[in-house]
Amino acid sequence: MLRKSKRYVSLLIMVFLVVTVFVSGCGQSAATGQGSSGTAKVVNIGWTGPLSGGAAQFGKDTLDGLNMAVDEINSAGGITVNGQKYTFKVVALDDQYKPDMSATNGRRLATQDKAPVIFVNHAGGTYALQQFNTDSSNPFLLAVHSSDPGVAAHGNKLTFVGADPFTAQPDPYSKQAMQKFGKKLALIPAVTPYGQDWGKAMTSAWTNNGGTVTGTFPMDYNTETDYASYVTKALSTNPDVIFLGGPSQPDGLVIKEARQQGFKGGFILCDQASMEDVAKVVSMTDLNGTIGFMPLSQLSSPGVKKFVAAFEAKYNRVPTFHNSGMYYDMKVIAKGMEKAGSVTDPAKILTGMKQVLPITDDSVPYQLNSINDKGQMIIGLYGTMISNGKYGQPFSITPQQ
Amino acid sequence: MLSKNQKFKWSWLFYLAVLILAFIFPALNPGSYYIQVVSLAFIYAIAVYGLNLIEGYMGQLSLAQAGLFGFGAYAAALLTMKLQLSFWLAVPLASVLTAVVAFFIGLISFRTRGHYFVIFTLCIGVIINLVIQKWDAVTGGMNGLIGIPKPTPLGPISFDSLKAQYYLILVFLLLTVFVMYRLVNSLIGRTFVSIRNSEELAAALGINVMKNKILAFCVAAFFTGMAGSLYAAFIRFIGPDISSPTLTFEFLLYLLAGGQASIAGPIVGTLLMSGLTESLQFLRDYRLLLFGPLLILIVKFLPMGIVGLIHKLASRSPFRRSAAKSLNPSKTVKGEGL
Amino acid sequence: MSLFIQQIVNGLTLGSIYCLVALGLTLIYGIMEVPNFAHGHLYMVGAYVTFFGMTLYGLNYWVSALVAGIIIAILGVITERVVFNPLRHAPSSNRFIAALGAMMFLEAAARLLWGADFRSIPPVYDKVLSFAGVRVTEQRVIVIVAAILLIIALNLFLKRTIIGSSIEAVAQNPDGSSLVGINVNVVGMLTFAIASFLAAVAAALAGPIFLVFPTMGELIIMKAFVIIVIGGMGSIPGAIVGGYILGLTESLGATYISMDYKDVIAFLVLVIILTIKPTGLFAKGV
Amino acid sequence: MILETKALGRDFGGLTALNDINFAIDDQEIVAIIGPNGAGKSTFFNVISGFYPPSRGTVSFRNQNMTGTPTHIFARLGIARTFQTTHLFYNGSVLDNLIVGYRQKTKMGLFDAILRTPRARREEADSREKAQEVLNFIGLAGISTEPVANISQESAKRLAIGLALISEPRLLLLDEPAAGINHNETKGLVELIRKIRSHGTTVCLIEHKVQMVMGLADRIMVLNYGSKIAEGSPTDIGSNQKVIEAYLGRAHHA
Repeated sequence: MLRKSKRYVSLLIMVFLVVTVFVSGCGQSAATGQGSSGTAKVVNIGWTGPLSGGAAQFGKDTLDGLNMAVDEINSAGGITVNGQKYTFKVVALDDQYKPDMSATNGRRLATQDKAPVIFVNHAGGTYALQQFNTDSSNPFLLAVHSSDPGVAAHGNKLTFVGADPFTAQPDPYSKQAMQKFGKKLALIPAVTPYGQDWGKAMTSAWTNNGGTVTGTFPMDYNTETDYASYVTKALSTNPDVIFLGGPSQPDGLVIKEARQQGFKGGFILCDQASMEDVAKVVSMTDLNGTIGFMPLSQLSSPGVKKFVAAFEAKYNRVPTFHNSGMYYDMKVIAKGMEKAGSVTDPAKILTGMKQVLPITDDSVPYQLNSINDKGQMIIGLYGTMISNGKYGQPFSITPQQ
Repeated sequence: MLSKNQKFKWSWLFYLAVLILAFIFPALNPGSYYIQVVSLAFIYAIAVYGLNLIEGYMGQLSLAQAGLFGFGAYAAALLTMKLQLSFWLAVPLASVLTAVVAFFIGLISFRTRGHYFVIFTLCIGVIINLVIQKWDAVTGGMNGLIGIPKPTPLGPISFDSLKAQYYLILVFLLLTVFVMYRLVNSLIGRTFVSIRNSEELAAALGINVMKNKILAFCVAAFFTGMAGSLYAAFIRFIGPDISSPTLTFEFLLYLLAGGQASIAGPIVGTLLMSGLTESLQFLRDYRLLLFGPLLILIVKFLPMGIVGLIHKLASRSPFRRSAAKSLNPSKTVKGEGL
Repeated sequence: MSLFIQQIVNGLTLGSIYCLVALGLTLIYGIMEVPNFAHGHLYMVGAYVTFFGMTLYGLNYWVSALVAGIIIAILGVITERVVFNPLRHAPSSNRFIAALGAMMFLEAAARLLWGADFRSIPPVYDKVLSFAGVRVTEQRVIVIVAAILLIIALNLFLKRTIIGSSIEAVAQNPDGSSLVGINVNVVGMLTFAIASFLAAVAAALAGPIFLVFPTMGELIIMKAFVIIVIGGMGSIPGAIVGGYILGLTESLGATYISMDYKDVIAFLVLVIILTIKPTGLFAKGV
Repeated sequence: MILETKALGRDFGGLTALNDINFAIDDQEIVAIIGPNGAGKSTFFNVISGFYPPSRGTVSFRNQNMTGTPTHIFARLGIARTFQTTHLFYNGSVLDNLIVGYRQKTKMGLFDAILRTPRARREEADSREKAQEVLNFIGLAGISTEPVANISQESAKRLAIGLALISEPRLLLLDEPAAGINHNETKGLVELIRKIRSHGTTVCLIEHKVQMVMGLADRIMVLNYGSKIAEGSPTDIGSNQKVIEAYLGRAHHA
């Protein structure tokens, strides 16, 4: 009997634990989307991405921007297409960064929720969704937020890539870094596909500008526990500049480690990292000579100011570039729907989107130039170099059209 | 164990009904989302049948299963993409290759026992995963392989539509269930179970324990590899993640929820957990929070899973009560093996 | 040459952390025969507790580390009571599965409560010591020295105290020791407490150098398992030697062999060792 | 002579568990091995049934040297054994439990099982028939469909013996067959062992119940501290001074 009662005690404790965490967490999750108002019809906008698992933060970052865009459009009364008012509702599904779950979610969003547009923020999910987004039964526009040039390269007719390909960045970065520090570059790219492609692009840009590469040390930023041995090895090749291909905080630790081991040169960050997050783990003085994406909040254009203020008001924190991506993508999509006169036909919507560009007013944080025939949007983005412990002047990294 | 007794007729009727339901399911027009979910669950179920054979019937907890799944998927993808083999050749070939790999793994890993075996196989799984990640020249590295061809048409039957793919996967699943059913109800299946219960007694009865373990592992790997190759042809994009230990843990959860050492367990568990995962979408992180304790609770209170529970309830009638008791595997721990 | 010494220092730092985590894991395995997959996640929670101790409550670094140690020790005991103790007589694969369940729970809970983003414990001993061309931060020296002190303390505890020697007695013979009046239950809880304490302190030591995030435990637990299998599951000297060997192998392997296949090397070594000797290098008993 | 050991020894770590045992078992004999706890009886059993390789010396079975032979081959050559703890397959009925005992005599492979070839059908029918036959022999035919988890300790003992018998061994090794059963049941068991011998199988048993052994065995070997201290007929052993001392000496220490 004693044994039996013990079992129940442990059962109770376990149930208690689950319930506790459950309840304590439930308060945090806010409901997304809005109900329809008045005579407006609701168009579902699909989203699939990581909301749990290791990449959950990245997923939530992009989703926040999308939700904000939709809320803004809805509170302005929605859009008018052929005399009918429409509002939007975001249906977000978690795919844990797994392509098969992205595919399942895509099917669900397309058939159950009749979403004409589905957002995705990773290449694997994009490839899985590209297998069926053009099926005649339930076509949908795949809106990808990824700077991976691969996602636009497969000739899928209904793919819209709402971020610049990163291939535009290495060249201006190389020029800036070489001018200030010298011609020797060591690379510590991430082992992810994205990181490796970045490393290759960086290498060719650097050598095209007349520099030499002292060594490439690919690192798994997600599983490596101690970056010191990589830094030691990279520094042993005596570089002037080090390229880092990881997410923000690991990059920050690598920079800190390099400074502690006596490195005086510059750093180039890939666009997976945002400087403002890097600065959370390493001091601005240590960051002197670091080149990367200009933090969104440091730009002074009216569009940026408006976006940053609105985002801070809504989420109570300063937005990064990742927060803005799906925001302006959604703005373009809404305008494209109005122009195309359809909220259901993805091909028409994409054509409409092409027609509403360029957008240069303050409704979006960046200047949106055009969408090319691969569905890739060309945006006016900026890089910067940190010097004297401050962010420097922005320089343009807009790709050649 | 199943033998000729009167309970059989009822269960056959039930299984027939389930089978008919599975066949008419797409005709009910549930929408491509549900067909997708069920198809994927079927694919995973095939892999879980593999784990069921090796862990459920044989008592050897192999954590290399996702590695084998990934191996099968990459093998099938490479055979169709690089060698332009037809789906109908690539799938059996990939499955056989997986079994061959498992043969060599088994040769070494079954020298270890108990926890060492579990950790050893986990390491094998990790190594397969790491090799897939690092060997970009063949596997595409972290990029994975994109654009794996759809199943080749079989004469006039094409597999372009989702429904056609569903039936294709269903046929493979039925084949798996059939083979497993035949196997575990044969003398060979009894031999496996005898090894689970006591390796010593099995050896004393003249059973070559090592040979049987390797046999079960290879058969399990064959089906796991087959599941992997079906996955490749169905999702048409594969990345290193499909060989990560996390997927093995998911297989394990499916198996335990359904009930190990039963023929219905893997499919029941996989469908149930896939359904739960989908229907709990709104819970996001909480869903993962539930699965851990669920695993512990199952191990503690429902060691034979849902199917075991149903058997237990069904046998609450006075004369069958004892049979249910005998389903409790904690009674079989007299042996030295796992 | 300075590259070599620098890498030795890096390897020793990493090895110290591996050691402390592996020690707890091997202790638990030796006493309870539980392959505690959740051990790495207790390490992770320990890092978070230290982090919040310092940032939210403004505690001193060492106080936070101690608090983390105590909280995680309690959490460890709860895990033992709730998850493992009821499965004492279940087949060993069930204990393994239960450990996986505990691991999944802790990771999901951490992610839910604290988010998935990287955090970093504010550096306290950030000064760089420089000698013979080698530059080391104070924190790394602290990690190495503290690990050695903890290992010595643990050994003294096991050899010189009554409670400690009863732990050793249970490890050697669980059935016999319950006959001679040692309460196996108490020993079990105590073992979990000590092991979890070590994990949390390891996390607190590593915190200012590494990042804190919900999956940090997954990486370390795999390495710790490699260590204790190499060293023989349940063997304390095995875990110590194995920990330093793996740390040094990783930093030197990355330098002189291959960075790409560095992680594969660790697992491959394990597979080779188990192939030659299926019970590990320093296995106790037969 | 069916089994013979020459200078047989076995060490564990630094400890000698068996030392220089010369022993032989004749055809159709009932031999018993007795000795105080820890005398090395089980080790001896494990060595002659192939579970432990000997550290020194040889075991030969029907004039064939068995050193280095894998365990399952011992069984296939005709040495069957039972265990101290009754290892039964708890899932399933009494009959189910017996069937697997016949596996070593069958040849069916994977594909036979999957395709249910005539060979598979024939062999499964044979196994079942053989199991039924053994059930009758050990006197459990009445409970053949009963789940094993439900049967009495005595029936479990008989079943374990049946499992060893189903492959028709030449030599049957019984590890404490009468442990845990009462006086009357022991009598029944003695009858069964005699019946087994009368069907041509040689029996060798380890037993604590000295009285039972005295009435049953043709010959007895006594082990103490891993060495053979006496061997002979029950009457010889009963009056052997060394044996009495060994038992009494141990008793005094305890």
